[in-house]
Amino acid sequence: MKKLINDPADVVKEALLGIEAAHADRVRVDHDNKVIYRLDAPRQGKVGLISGGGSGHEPMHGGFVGLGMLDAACAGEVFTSPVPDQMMAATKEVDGGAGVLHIVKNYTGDVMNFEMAAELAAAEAGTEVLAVVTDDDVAVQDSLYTAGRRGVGVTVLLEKIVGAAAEEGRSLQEVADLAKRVNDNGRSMGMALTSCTVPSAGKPTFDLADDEMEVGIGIHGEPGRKRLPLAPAKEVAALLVDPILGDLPYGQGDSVIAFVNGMGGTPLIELYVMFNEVRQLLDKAGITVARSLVGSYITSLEMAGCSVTLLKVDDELVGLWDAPVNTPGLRWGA
Amino acid sequence: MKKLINDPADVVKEALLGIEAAHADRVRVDHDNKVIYRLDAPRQGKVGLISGGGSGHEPMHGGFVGLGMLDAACAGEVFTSPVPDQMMAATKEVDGGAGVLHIVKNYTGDVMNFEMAAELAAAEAGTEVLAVVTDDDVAVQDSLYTAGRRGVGVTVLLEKIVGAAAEEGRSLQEVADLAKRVNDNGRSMGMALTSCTVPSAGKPTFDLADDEMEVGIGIHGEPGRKRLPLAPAKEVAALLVDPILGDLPYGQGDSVIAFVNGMGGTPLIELYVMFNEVRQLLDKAGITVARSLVGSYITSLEMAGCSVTLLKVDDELVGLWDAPVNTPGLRWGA
Amino acid sequence: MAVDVASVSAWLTAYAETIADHAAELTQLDAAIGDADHGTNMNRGMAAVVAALDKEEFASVDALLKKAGMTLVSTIGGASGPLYGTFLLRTGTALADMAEISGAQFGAALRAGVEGIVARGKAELGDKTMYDAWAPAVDAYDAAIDSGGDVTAALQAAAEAAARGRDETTPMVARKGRASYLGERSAGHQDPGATSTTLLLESAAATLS
Amino acid sequence: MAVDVASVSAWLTAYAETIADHAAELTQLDAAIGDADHGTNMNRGMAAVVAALDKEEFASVDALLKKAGMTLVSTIGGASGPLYGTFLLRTGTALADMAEISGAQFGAALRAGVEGIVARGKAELGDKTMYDAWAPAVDAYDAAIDSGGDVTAALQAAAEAAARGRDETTPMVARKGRASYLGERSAGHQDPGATSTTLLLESAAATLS
Ligand SMILES: Nc1ncnc2c1ncn2[C@@H]1O[C@H](COP(=O)(O)OP(=O)(O)O)[C@@H](O)[C@H]1O
Ligand SMILES: Nc1ncnc2c1ncn2[C@@H]1O[C@H](COP(=O)(O)OP(=O)(O)O)[C@@H](O)[C@H]1O
Ligand SMILES: [Mg+2]
Ligand SMILES: [Mg+2]
Ligand SMILES: [Mg+2]
Ligand SMILES: [Mg+2]
Repeated sequence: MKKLINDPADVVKEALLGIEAAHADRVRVDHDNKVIYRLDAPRQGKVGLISGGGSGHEPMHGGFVGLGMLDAACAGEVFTSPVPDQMMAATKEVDGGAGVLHIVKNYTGDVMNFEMAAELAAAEAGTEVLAVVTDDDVAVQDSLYTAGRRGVGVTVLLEKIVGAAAEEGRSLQEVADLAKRVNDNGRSMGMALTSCTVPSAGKPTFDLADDEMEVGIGIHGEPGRKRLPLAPAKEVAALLVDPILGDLPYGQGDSVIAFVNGMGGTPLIELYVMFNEVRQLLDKAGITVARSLVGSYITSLEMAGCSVTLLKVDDELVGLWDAPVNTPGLRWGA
Repeated sequence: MKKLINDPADVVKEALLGIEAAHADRVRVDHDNKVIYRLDAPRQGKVGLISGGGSGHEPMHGGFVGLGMLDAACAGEVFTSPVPDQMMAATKEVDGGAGVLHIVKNYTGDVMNFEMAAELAAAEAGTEVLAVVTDDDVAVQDSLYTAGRRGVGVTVLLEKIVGAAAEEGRSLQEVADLAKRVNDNGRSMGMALTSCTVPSAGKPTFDLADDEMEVGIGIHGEPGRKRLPLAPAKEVAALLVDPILGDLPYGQGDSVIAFVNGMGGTPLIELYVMFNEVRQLLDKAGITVARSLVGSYITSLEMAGCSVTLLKVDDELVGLWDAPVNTPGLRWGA
Repeated sequence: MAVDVASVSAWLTAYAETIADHAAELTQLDAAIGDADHGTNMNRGMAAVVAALDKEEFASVDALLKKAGMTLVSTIGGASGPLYGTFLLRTGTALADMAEISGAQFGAALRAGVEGIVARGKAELGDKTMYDAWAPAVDAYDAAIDSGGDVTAALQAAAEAAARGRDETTPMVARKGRASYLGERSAGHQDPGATSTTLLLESAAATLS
Repeated sequence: MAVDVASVSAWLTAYAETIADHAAELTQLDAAIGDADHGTNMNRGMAAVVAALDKEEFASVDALLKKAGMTLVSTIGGASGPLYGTFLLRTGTALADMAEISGAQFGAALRAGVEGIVARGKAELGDKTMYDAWAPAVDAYDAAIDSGGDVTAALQAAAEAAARGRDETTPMVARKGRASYLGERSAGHQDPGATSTTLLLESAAATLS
């Protein structure tokens, strides 16, 4: 295992110290609860936005705390959802009287822990809590009889858009409805060239030969849906974009935010090569790229690979996307 | 070789297409000359800032084109400095009457090609050109009898600070003097956990055993100054920070911009762990972190590893650092 | 028979040791069809339980189990935190205010705990989860008690049934939890949660009587 | 003897082929003490030279060499682009306006080219660069001409001297170019530029007469 870390058990703790030191102008960290707060939380009258999940996906979620995005992010152990105590603490802390929205990625652990926290927070503090569960990964079959689809790239776009709506002063119900609408209009799919290594496990989660790739992976080093021979970027783009386009479906005349995301170990130059391919596929399908995002925003430790997320947008969503945001991971207009 | 690319010979061309597609709101690309321009270049009366170098270091330099930073970036082949034709074209294009500054990293190839371009541009178009050569890498011995030190992390900070000064309307000579001052006050050092693979070479530039690291590497996959057993982040931080501190030297009471940079294959969570260590070392040395930058800004393809850059700053430099910048790779206040 | 504070405490302590011994194996199972953290998760949680038990004297089994359950909820996270946490909380709640705990009562409490797992996780038999070990285990326990067995015998039967249930998860295609993302590719791998459940019941059989 | 448009064109075309054959080897040498692109660089440049020569008829050797030099400058980049480009440009300039080119004149032109390399790169003998192959090569050329040899013999001598110079770079500690960053670790590796220089002179000996 080759990582810039000390004791594997201390990775999350030490990364939080680093985040606090690097971004003290915008966030503060509750190290006991492992929660990253917006410096000026709670904001009176503003709906509080909380997300969280296992660590190892940086900048998500802690890097998205700040003006126009999250009020707090709960950091779990690497790839392990945080515990209810963290979400409860965060919920109470960011409640500015307008209620709190939990943004939860659809993983059994995340959903259950957030549920327990919401139950406890409502009982204890009387805070009004709504939740949105993101489930945009088309690599997973959507079914009532399973855990359903994973929440992946759409979560980033959703946190930005819903963050802008909360900043505008919309009500909890409005913000929650908007969150659901964003999730419903977004789809993602990812692939890996290499596995990641969970620090405490010490070895790669899966083994891939030099001429193989995993298609349909998630963001926790879960093996993907299928193993295929290594392919050029053009084919990889089609393997990711085609299932997305067919799923919502997206079609001629649609406008999207196109998001090409790196998994952590893939450099930007490759993401731009991929974006060029994705854009050509969208052109061919008659889909307009209203806005784009290219970079490593929802990662899986040092995994090499990428994911593609498309979010169908209208003027309202584009306006919210363009609104000022000032977080360590995403910043413009402020 | 596991990369998200098509033909290795097309990587730079296709990445430029991706950059243009992703950032058409801020930059345009001359694909024949492989130059990325600020959308509104030339700016009349503003000193034009040009940089460039081999590709594979993204977001540097193309990602730093835009308001408050560069006017143009010339993209060479992977790890190969661009050719004079590119710099000449860029020099003529961004000249708004106030002259042009070439920001050159100290590599034999970069220096010679920029020199030829400046000679030719001066002869052909009469454009006034000054150059600054960055050479901040303390891993390399500073000597009159060698090629000298490499230009690495300081280049990023310099492009930002000098970009702000040019945006203010300072003269070519003032901007060049400032650039020299920034370079003189900055030092860097880097290390690698893994090699990178040049696409056209197809295999790793060097081999590292699972329990080894290279200390004192550059940004082109050049082997480092020494190979050491893999060490915890705390020791790695000391290996990088100590030679930097001793070199300028930096001391008690100094204020710095502290920059922990990822080499391309290292995820953000590890960079934050490193930043936590670096900050502690600076605390111990009585050095104040005035501003910080943590992320992968000057990379070496998919190399895993990091570099540390310290830039001694006064109020003027901090003010220029804080000034608005709007580029694909670095953005705030705009 | 004595399902009492001392023996339940011994049970959880023994389980913590077993988990520490099997952590790498559980993580390896989770790597194959999940995210390579189940051993680390359980180990972190059970170490916290042991620390909590060391710090406090418990007046009753239910107080002890609730404390242990809350500790798991607060320290594990992931899927196993709420599931094992809820299991212990519900088991404890079912044993509230009992001066002595009979074999049948303990069985009813275990069943209440397992119902808590189902309430939280909505797993059904055959979904390839820890429930595939728990369901046959509580049935076997009750059957052993019904046919006159004591707690030790019943827990022995439960552990054996859990082990069979665990083994049966191998060919299953997962429908719940992280393994479900793999679809057909999840078949051929033993479920990590069913494995840790079997260890929990084996520890129980070895310590409770 | 005829150092003329046809033979110089044949020289550069033969060199392009040699470079294509040795590209991987040159890149491998560059990987050890540089950035793994010297073969790719030279190959890209020489392919462009061949394409440029195919497109145009040249009236004189100097026009051809200048075109080839400009093409290298415009297509290689890195250290080798300006160095090899300058070499050909200066060699061409030195041959300007010559109806016939004698062996001695060609030698003087080569020396002017090498002086261009030094003017650009400031390398000295022993710096572990291509100059360590060039310097003995032009000396050997002149010596062969002085002792009555023809162009072929002189180029043969130059190529042999370059090969010896190339071999001598192996133990050297680099003081110029990218290899200098390695300090003592650069010793024990043959310089890629000295290697491509030797190939250039070997191609010359095989094609010019
Ligand atoms: N819905 C569910 N119901 C019951 N058990 C479940 C459910 N989802 C997951 N599990 C169990 O949890 C185990 C995984 O636990 P763990 O790896 O600690 O959490 P995570 O999946 O969040 O990483 C699985 O092996 C399975 O037995
Ligand atoms: N200052 C110099 N003078 C002469 N030759 C040099 C100098 N610097 C580098 N070289 C030559 O250039 C070769 C490297 O060329 P190349 O790999 O194409 O460029 P780069 O070093 O820019 O990647 C070296 O092997 C060396 O022979
Ligand atoms: Mg997990
Ligand atoms: Mg190079
Ligand atoms: Mg797991
Ligand atoms: Mg090279």
